[in-house]
Amino acid sequence: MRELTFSKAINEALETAMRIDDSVIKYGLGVTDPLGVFNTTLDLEEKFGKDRVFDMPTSENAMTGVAVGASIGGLKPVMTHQRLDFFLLAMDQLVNNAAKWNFMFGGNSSVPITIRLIIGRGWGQGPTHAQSLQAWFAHIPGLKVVMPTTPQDAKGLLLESIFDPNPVIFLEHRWLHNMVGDVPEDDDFRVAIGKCEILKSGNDVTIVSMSYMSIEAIHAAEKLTENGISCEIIDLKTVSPVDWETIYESVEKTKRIIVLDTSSEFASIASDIVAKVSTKFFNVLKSAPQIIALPDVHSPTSYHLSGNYYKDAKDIVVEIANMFDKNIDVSDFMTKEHHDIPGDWFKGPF
Amino acid sequence: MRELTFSKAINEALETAMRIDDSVIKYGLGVTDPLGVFNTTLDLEEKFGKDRVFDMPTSENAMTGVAVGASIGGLKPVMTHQRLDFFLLAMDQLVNNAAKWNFMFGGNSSVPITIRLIIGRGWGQGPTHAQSLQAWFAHIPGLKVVMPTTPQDAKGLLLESIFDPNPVIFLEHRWLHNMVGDVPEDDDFRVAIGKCEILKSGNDVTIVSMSYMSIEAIHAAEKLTENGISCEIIDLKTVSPVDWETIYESVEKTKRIIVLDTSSEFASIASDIVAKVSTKFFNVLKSAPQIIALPDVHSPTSYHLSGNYYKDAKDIVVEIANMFDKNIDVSDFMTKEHHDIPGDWFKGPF
Amino acid sequence: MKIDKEILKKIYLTAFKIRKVEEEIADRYKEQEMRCPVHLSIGQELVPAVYSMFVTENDYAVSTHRAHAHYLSKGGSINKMIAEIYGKETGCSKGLGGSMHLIDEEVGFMGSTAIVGGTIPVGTGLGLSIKIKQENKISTVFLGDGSTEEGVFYESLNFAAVKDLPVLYICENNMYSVYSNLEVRQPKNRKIYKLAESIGIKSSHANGYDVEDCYMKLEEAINYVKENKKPFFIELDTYRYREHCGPNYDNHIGYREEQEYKKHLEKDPLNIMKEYLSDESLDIEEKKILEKIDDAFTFAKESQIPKYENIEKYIYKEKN
Amino acid sequence: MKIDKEILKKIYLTAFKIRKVEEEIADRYKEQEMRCPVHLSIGQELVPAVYSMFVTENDYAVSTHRAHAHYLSKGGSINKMIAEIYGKETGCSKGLGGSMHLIDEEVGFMGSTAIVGGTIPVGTGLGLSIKIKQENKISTVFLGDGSTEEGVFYESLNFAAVKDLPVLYICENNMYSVYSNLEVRQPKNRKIYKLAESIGIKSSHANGYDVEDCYMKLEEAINYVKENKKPFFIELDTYRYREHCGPNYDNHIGYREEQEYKKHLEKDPLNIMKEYLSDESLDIEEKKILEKIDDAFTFAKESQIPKYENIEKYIYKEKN
Ligand SMILES: Cc1ncc(C[n+]2csc(CCOP(=O)(O)OP(=O)(O)O)c2C)c(N)n1
Ligand SMILES: Cc1ncc(C[n+]2csc(CCOP(=O)(O)OP(=O)(O)O)c2C)c(N)n1
Ligand SMILES: [Mg+2]
Ligand SMILES: [Mg+2]
Repeated sequence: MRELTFSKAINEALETAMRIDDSVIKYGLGVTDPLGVFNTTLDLEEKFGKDRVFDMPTSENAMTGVAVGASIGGLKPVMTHQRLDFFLLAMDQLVNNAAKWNFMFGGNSSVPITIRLIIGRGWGQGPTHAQSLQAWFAHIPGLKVVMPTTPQDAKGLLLESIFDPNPVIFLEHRWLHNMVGDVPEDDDFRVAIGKCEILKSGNDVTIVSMSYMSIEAIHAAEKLTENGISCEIIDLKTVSPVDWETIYESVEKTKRIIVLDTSSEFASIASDIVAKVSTKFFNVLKSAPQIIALPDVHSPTSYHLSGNYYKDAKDIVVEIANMFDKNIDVSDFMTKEHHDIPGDWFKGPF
Repeated sequence: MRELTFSKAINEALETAMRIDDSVIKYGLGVTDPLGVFNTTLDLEEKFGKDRVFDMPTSENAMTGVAVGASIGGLKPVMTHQRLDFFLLAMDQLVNNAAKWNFMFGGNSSVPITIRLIIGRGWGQGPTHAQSLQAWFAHIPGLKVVMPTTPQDAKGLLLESIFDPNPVIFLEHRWLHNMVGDVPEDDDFRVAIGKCEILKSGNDVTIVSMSYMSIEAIHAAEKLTENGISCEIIDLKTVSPVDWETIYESVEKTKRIIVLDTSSEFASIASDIVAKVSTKFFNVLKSAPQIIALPDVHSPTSYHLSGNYYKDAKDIVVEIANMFDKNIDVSDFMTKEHHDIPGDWFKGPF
Repeated sequence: MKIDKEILKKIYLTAFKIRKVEEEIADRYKEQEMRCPVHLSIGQELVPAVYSMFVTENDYAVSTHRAHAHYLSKGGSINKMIAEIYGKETGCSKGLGGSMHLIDEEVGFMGSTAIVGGTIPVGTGLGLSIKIKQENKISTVFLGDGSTEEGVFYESLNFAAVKDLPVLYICENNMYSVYSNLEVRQPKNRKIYKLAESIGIKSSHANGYDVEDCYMKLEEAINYVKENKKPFFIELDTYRYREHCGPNYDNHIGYREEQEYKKHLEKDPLNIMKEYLSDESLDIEEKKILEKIDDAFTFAKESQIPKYENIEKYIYKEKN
Repeated sequence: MKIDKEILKKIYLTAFKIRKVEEEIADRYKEQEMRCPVHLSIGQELVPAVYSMFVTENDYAVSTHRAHAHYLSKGGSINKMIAEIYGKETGCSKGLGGSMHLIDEEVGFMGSTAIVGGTIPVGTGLGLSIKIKQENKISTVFLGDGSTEEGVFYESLNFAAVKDLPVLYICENNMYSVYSNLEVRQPKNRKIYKLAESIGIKSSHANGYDVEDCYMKLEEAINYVKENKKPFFIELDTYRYREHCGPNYDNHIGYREEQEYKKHLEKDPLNIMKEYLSDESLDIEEKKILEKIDDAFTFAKESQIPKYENIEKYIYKEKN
């Protein structure tokens, strides 16, 4: 094992994929530029040439259709968009083509493409640079939707996504790019799509979480442990298809659930998980299931507004304490100088 | 009161809106053609002229942005798309502009547009002509999403949508167009957005439903009444924002809930309603909440497959009977010659 | 006539096959067993018939909602197409797609879809794969005049031009998008092929009712793509005889003049070719084709229906 | 010089105002109180400054992520803009939008947004409203070279041409989209204004660093739209001195040559105009402007912060 940042882990996955399989290609705005999409695409053009690694016109919809075509022609395209919001231009090609292709042609042809989308947050990203639309993608049959939290999963899941015969939406939370974590030495290390992971076992309550919110969950669980509440944290990793078995087993044990989501709440992944658990474990649950997600409001730009908009470890502690009719003081828990950056490395503007 | 078809009710709403307000304009593919979008736009061009009623290039995204621009310039555009699936091309303008406009400019400017989308079903509409994406629209803050069931609501809600200062997605289920129902004589008759309606009161279970599924719910409720189960049917009418109060009151009374949805289940409106009710009425519910929606699979084209894919009154009866540990025989309940048409009036192909 | 009679005969017979398949669909549609929308190409057979002379199964093609003719001209199986329209397990898309979603990868027909403009970038991406894999083939995108109004058309051509992709865009201009005439959708006097040229792609125009013009210009276009490994755009004027979608005529409903239809019918390329060939051996060949068509309908009707239990397995392709 | 000195002075002072506002933002950005992305127009001031001579508050304009200059040239309030960047309640968008989402409807600045190409159809739709309401104004869409790669650009121009809408498209071609040079995005030797012309819109081209050329061509363009009530597209070559987003220079990071930057700096229109005018009274005017800018920053810093409790009320506009 060695320590890598999340960005570097992604860069390694891309490098490995392109090296072991000539059919992997990589394109997107900024892929060949000096910043290399937050360092994730650095050196790829040099190593694999301009044919396989390239910048593109600002034409999100056609370039998604181009990926579909290239993939049925035998390539494995990996696209990137610097913000999920920009990819709204490509919903037609994503849904009407990529997601439906294998189905509508009766399994005769599938679309092995990977689309990396970055979810923005902080430093005034505001309404057009911070959307978190995993619920949209997960609502569409035929897409796989992956949201890694750790550098290890970022690498292993990206490799698995690239070599999956189906279209995969790979969602990177901007606040994870500089997080550091252990990553196996193994060059072509894979993490299975469709499996979640128990980040921490516990007995009293199941926290189901995803992406950056799992980091907040870890902090919250520590505080809760100090206060005698033992949390089991399930990091979803794949939000479609969901690994229901692992969630159900945990709920069966803890009999309580709270789901954290990086998106706004209405018709979200979180609401679906709560719905499924409520339907199936009606007689098991000891207290009402809970959700912590963003309000059904766009992300406001102002520094003075975003602090209340986003949820963090404190909110989780308070909500879980409530489930146990406890009161835990969080007044000076996890307080940082600026709420709108993940750490000092983030200097804005994006 | 007089009887009108759903289509005619929409046609009347458009006629009224354009007559009482010069700023209302109407455009979309087929709006001026001999079939007038399933008869809903007949005669409008003649009455209000080519400036205000027009066909358009097949440019869904730009034409949505044009509606945004026209609306901030003082018009009230009403667009139509013959299938919701086609509108996937316009998600950028819908979400990044229409839905965010009022918010991102701090309430300085709003976008009073109405977008009519038709949800296809039957006669082999298949994977690209039958999507029901209300969950997508409802997941986006800033949009209102309306799904009328009756001709009366079709007229009253469309008028209300056109004159609402916000962007409204108005979803018409293709199987409702020829349904007949009472519509008030009043020319400018309105139905409030954001209010659901109790189509039938009952005591034992709350059926929350929308659009065409409410028709199936009515049939199911009759059968259930015969079998001693009294259903309360809530027709949502607006799926965003949801009229939670009415739903909550009903659940408080019946202590049981089943939600019907015309879309696939994962991260749907139905799952959100079940999640909210489970969270808030944990101690009230007497049995597990249920959902009847489409499977997380695209709509198959073949006649031999679509019968099982779509859900109907029978499925509702069986599911609700289960809640009460009853067994109701549905073997010859509501059987029709062809499952893939709403009635004899529907001769295909669209 | 600059075209060799043997070649013309082949073209005629391909066009004949397409027309007769389509007419048979139209005739039997009222039996209500083909329960899906169908967009027939009757009147538009010449372009795909000529096209079929210049490509092999090795080349790629993609198409639109109106794809029967393209599928057949590329060598797609009649049996599988008709079975697909009947929603049977033996259909080219196993009944999941219907008339609007055809595929036959064995002959390079890579898919047709029902979203206007939807396959334009897909065919462009196939061109990218050819280029990157350095294959010796071309990719063809069939498209209608209406689809050129979609932004994705423009974006795709721009990309094909930037990257020099071996893609042939064949635009069949039948003057209508559903019931809408070109003039309510595009600026007057703007020629689609000129527009393509100014986006950055070499282009030409031909009369899709004139077999010679069609032949020469398509040959030139395809050779250009093959030799230069660059994109080419060709616009061909054509006409559909029947309604936009469905089996009937619709000249009476008011969006176009009966006269316009009749004018085209007089110049019907199939009649003209047949007359010019005045070859009695054609009758035998025609009969063979008609038998094949008949067999295809029998095959379709007798084929097994798909099982609902299986449809979930088409949602994701399994890893192998 | 064909431009009257008084007019030139106005142009100069508008350009000066824009540059100084931008430079002040750049200088103070490191204080980390403007916590949102900013795309500065330093180097690109001439086009909006000239533009401001031909329109009134009655006309409409929309713009992009790089909108400060357009907002100011249309007469937008400096105070409200700076307050917006500081995320204050007094900002033109009440702090919800930040630098990338500016609006000042009182002066006809109808909104700028951060999605590339996103306002092109919006400005086109404003043109439609002008036409239908038979108003006496024009709508201007400011756009960058990169945005012309979006399908929505093409779709919008097509529609404006079909409907003869009074829209002026001003394309500021600064050769880059973020760090990408035109040539990896668009076919070589294709001129954007020629493309617009072939889509169906009258067009022209000017040197955005040459005040005379800029003045003549913009005047011509705007008069054309006003008189003919038809769309017009003008492409102006320009250059940004600083990084794509943020306050710094970025000539060292490797996507463009320092030399290119210097070449433009030598021809800097502000320096050239100032030299040509050689008018001492300018100093007084400049000082006034600098004071206003200073005041704007004070205003912004001292303004109230917005209340979180209020943000839900911006989700829907209430019926009145
Ligand atoms: C994105 C989208 N918009 C609208 C439609 C409805 N529609 C189906 S076919 C068609 C006409 C397309 O015209 P053209 O491209 O000229 O093809 P033709 O039917 O003439 O062969 C339209 C508008 C659609 N299928 N997809
Ligand atoms: C749809 C979309 N794609 C990508 C981006 C990222 N992006 C922001 S600005 C920009 C460059 C646009 O270039 P241009 O239109 O020439 O404007 P300039 O920045 O040069 O003023 C890009 C690609 C975006 N904001 N929206
Ligand atoms: Mg056509
Ligand atoms: Mg630029």
